[in-house]
Amino acid sequence: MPVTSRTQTTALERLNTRENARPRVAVHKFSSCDGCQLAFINAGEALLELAQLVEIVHFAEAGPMDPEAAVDIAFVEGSISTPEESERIQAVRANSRFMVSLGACATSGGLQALRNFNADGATGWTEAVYAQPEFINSLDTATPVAEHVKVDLELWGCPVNARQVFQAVRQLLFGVAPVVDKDKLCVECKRQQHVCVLVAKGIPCMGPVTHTGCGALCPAFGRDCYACFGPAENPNTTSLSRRFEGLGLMPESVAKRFHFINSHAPAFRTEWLAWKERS
Amino acid sequence: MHNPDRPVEVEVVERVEETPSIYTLHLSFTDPEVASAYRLLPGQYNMLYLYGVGEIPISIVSDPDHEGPLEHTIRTVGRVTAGMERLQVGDRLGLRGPYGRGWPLEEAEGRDVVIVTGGLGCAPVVSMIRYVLSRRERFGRLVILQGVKHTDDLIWRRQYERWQAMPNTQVLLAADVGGPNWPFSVGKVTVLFNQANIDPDRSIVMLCGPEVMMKASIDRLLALNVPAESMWLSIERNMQCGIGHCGHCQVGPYFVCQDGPVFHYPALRPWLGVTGF
Amino acid sequence: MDSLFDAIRDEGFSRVVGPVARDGAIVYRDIASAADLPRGVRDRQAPGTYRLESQEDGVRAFSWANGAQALKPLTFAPRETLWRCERDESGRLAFRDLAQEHEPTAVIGVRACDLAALQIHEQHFLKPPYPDPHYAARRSSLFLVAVHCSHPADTCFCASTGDGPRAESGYDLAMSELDEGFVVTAATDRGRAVLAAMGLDPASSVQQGKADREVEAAALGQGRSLPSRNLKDALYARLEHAHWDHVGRRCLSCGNCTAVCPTCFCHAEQDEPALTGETSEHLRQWDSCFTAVHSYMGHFLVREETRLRYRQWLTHKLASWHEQYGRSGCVGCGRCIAWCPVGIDITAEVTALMESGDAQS
Amino acid sequence: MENRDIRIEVPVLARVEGEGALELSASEGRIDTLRLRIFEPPRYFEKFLEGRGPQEVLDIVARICGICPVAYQMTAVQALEQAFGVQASPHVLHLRRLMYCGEWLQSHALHVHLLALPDFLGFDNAIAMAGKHPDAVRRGLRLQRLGNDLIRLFGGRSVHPVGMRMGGFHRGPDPDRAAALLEELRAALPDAEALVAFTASLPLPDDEQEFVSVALRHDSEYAMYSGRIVSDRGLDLPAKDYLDHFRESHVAHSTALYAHLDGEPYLVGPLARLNLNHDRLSPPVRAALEATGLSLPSRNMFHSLIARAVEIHEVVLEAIRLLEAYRPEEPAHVPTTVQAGVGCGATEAPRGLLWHRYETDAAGKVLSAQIVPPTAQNQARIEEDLKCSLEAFGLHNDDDALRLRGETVIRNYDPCISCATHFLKVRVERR
Ligand SMILES: Cc1cc2nc3c(=O)[nH]c(=O)nc-3n(C[C@H](O)[C@H](O)[C@H](O)COP(=O)(O)OP(=O)(O)OC[C@H]3O[C@@H](n4cnc5c(N)ncnc54)[C@H](O)[C@@H]3O)c2cc1C
Ligand code: SF4
Ligand code: SF4
Ligand code: SF4
Repeated sequence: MPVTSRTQTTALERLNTRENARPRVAVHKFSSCDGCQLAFINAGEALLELAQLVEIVHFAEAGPMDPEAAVDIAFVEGSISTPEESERIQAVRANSRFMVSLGACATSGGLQALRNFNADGATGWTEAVYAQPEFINSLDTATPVAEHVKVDLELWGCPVNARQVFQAVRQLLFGVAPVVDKDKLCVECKRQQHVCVLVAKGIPCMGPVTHTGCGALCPAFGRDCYACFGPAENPNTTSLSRRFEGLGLMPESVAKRFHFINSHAPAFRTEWLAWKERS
Repeated sequence: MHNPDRPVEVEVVERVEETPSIYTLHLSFTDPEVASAYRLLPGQYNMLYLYGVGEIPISIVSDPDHEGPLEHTIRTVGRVTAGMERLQVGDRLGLRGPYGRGWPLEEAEGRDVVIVTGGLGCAPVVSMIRYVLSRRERFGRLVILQGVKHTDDLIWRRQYERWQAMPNTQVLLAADVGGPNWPFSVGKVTVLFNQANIDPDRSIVMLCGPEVMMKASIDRLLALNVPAESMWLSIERNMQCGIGHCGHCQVGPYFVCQDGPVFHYPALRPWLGVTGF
Repeated sequence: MDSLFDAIRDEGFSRVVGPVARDGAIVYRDIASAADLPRGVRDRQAPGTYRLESQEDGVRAFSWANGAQALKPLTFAPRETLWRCERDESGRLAFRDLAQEHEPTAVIGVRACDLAALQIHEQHFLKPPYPDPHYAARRSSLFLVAVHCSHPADTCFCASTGDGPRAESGYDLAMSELDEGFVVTAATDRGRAVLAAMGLDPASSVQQGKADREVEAAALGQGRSLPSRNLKDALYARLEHAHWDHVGRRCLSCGNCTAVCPTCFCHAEQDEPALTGETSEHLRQWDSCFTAVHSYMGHFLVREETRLRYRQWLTHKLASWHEQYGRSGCVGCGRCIAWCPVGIDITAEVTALMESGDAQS
Repeated sequence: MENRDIRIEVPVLARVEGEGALELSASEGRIDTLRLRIFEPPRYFEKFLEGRGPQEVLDIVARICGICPVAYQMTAVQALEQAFGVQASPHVLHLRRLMYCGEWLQSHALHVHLLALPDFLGFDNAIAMAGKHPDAVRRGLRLQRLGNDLIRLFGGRSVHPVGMRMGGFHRGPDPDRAAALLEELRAALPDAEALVAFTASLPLPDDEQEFVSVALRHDSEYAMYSGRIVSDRGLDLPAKDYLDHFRESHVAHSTALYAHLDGEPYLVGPLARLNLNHDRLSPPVRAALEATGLSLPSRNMFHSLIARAVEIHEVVLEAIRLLEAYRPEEPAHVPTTVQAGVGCGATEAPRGLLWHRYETDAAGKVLSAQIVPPTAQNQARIEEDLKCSLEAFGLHNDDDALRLRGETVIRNYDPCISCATHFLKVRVERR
């Protein structure tokens, strides 16, 4: 049994050595659609309860503003896609004891990471979208926070699930690491007793390789999961792709299934590249 | 129908820091009726519940006849154990148990007891050691072989020294990595068998620790002509319920939570060391 | 048929659950009358696919084999609270049971394989010394109306496991569906009470004979099978067989097979504290030997690789189950074959494992 | 005082969705230059859409903005159906309007209570305000939740709902849940009614300005999902002719594009809609509005707050009406086909007119996409407004007061900066 080295403190231990009982919390935004922060803003009464339990020192969209404050827990939404952001994330990290990446953008680069590995590069796109590309200051890639600084907890999803976020907050308030369920979506889909759309309709559902957490929403609506929660543990993307091909998908369409909201996540990226070759 | 999943409340009455990552909690029932009905056997475990966080299996190191709080020695490895580490005297936990099969007390009676353990594997055998020592006349020789990774892993050093001083008792220690203050052997626990005073016909062997270590020790013991039938071992598996329902702890046909954690070696032999079981 | 609904309700079973055709499959839902039943609906099942077909002139309501699940969610809930803990300001903990009352429910259209699986679950959840009160309460709220299988799917192989297609025991009422109506038999007192209340004409021996022949034909028509012998030793001898790798490459480890299997019982426990921290619910939910956490042991997974997870599942089902419960853990319903997204077929895998003798890869 | 050099910096504007900054330099009590800088990082959505099929488009465009994903999906579905020659059934249109009511309700309730109200009641933010005005905050949260629940009915979650598809919905609302929500909406009606009078009673600044209002106008309804693009200066166009009059340009200080109507700034959003369509409000809402004494059209931008309250009242009533008429047995979508074509969609997002244009190939894949969000359309108008408002407010005021007023003005537009782009750093240089 390996011994936990006591000389190196974990983020959780740093969190647990905070002085005051009411931890200070910040919500930071990087390149994103703001959808993940809404997990807090849409929480209604729970948001007011949270405001009692913690001191929300920075949360621009909800009001409190103090981006440079030192905090116990920092939630980070969004990916890093500009030079300014790549500097700011360093500052946020330096000011936080425990850092949580909130959502697909922050954990895997999100939808805007589709620009990564694109032949034209972001520059080409800037030229296409903006009349005066020289005004745009953007990085070639949109990357996950963990590629820039150490992240203590990753919450997947586009958007994250509010229930999951509040459970994580509660566990951190107890001073313990939150449970992150990395099972496949199918496990939850079946608990909810939805009829499998892949088996009963032949629709290319991404559930068998996708991280659970959303509550199996897509199958509940009779449609395919499109993997907005990213890859699950031990995803057999190869076998699933072959099944998609058997359902009649062209290689290009198989590739696109992986080249979507979490395209930068290694398991999906590899599968995308393999099928892109073939298309 | 009684709800066997529901814990009862216990209070931390003492907390001992054994090493920086190992601590012992002394827990006493807040309901005296529950306390007086509680019976345990060496080698059994409890499910301890940290409020709002989770439940984990932890061996009981107390002697079955010992009145008063139940002792649990815990190593911090993950979320629940890290949370429990911060408990203080007066804090409350949930407890269910005791569960599982303990050490074979009847078979051991009158024989030499050889204890082979590694890592924190000692927790489940400590109650057995204490059991033998407080009923010294009912057993033959007591041989304790303990291997650890690092020299500072060895908890209860004083306790070991005390045991060593007991009559008819041999204590042998080995660490993977030695150090300046380490007067004992260096290497795996198996290096100790040469020095151990084991009579293959009189001994009953109880093993506990990482499975590779137990397997290697068993091979040595077999080579020393200790019959397979004289060997017993305690193993660990993920456990969610402790009462044979959740299915996590299965090893081949066994539910470790109820059929174990202590197994007769011949019963476990086909599964020991098979990757995936 | 509607007289059955009335009689059941009069017996105190206010809720009736039965098969309906929904989202392209037979699913069990609350139903109000015989009109909700899937009349004229057939199922076509194959590895990894399930389709319903409607027959315009079909008169039968049970001319299909099964859907993804039937009784299991009713007795072993996919998610339920085992107890709640309340913490007061001084940190004292109070553990509370939740009410265990379930509305008396009649289930119509239970299959022989479901009943066999139910018996296995009763063995598992109600075994001493810790019978599970949650399971017991759900189980005892049920009134079971079986329908003998006359239209097995291509994936069915209950005849070879000895669990169907005729429902042999464990039901209150059992029915054979004929074009002209039902032949009903009762096996319990409350079943007999319902039967009497329905005021049916006695079945003619011709009808009875027709019903029997249909079930016999159903058994003979099954194309799949598992070897009838106890596979324990044969499988144990093949733990290192190369075929496990072969399955491991196809298997998604998604857990669909265990979720639809009526005998799988693995579950995980978890705490869900309220945000205020004043109470916490202790839940259990379906887990699967195909998840990583199932075998999580702090610093390692006992079954990291997919092939090991599949091997655990198959050897538990068909080998160690014999040692645990004196029979195989498979009742031949074929659900795991149809509902596996990539169509892995337990009968084919077993055949492949057995074909190459006892050779260890 | 007037001639000192001053710099006001608001690093990020609070209580708006997105990031931006305001820079202004003033001399002699007059503003020389004023620049609203939007530095929301470019996310290249229009490029991501190329090569994608219709369902992918709906799942992608939602993610332009977490606050109004439904608006993006509605506009895209409209445009694509046009390109494919698909005609949605009346039932589907009924459901779309119902879902859209949910988004207006949640977005407006959030803006009125959590984002704007603190400005008028003198608080830094709603969390701080909750202590003093718990009822107002709770009312806001209740209404917002109802809006979100309405979206969930159609899409499982309120942010990036999953239920929309070409031709309608993957599945219609579950009848039991629809019935339960109907009850809750009925119960919330008094809240919604009272809101109009409440906002009208707030001490809103008096600040008349000249501006052009642009909105969709529908024959019979208060325009939301469909209508012609009209202005109070006589403009009247179908969505497909939008580019004939509206032009987007790009300026150095902002990643958002600026849209102009025939070269002029213009206003979209609740006040523009109310100015143009108040005759289409349902009678109870019109009555509540009349009771406030507000005369329309209004030229006071601060009346946007009242306009949002009016629209909340309207959509709650509308949602009740639509839910009462819901027929679960009707198919939730019509059959669809794909073809090569061009389609334009225009709908009223909570923040105003949203316009999409797609060109598709024969397989229904997008060849090119163009999206003009409301905030891009309002941006020129915001700058113009700020200039007028701050001068009218008086540049002698101290920096904090100026900054607060500037922010209040901007927040009034409820700019969604992730769409166009987040706001605000105010930098005032007085010379
Ligand atoms: C019969 C038995 C007796 C034990 N006795 C002791 C003891 O006396 N002292 C001691 O320190 N430890 C003992 N353990 C190991 C202890 O249960 C684990 O270290 C503990 O569960 C880790 O929990 P965690 O939440 O801190 O770890 P995490 O790594 O966060 O694990 C998460 C969850 O996985 C499960 N889990 C993880 N590791 C194990 C494991 N090794 N065994 C079983 N479940 C696990 C638990 O449900 C745990 O809560 C025993 C285990 C068993 C099976
Ligand atoms: S992860 Fe999705 S919901 Fe969250 S901010 Fe990014 S795009 Fe929005
Ligand atoms: S619908 Fe998708 S998520 Fe659900 S079981 Fe089927 S493949 Fe898995
Ligand atoms: S193993 Fe497969 S066929 Fe057998 S009972 Fe389970 S689901 Fe049915």
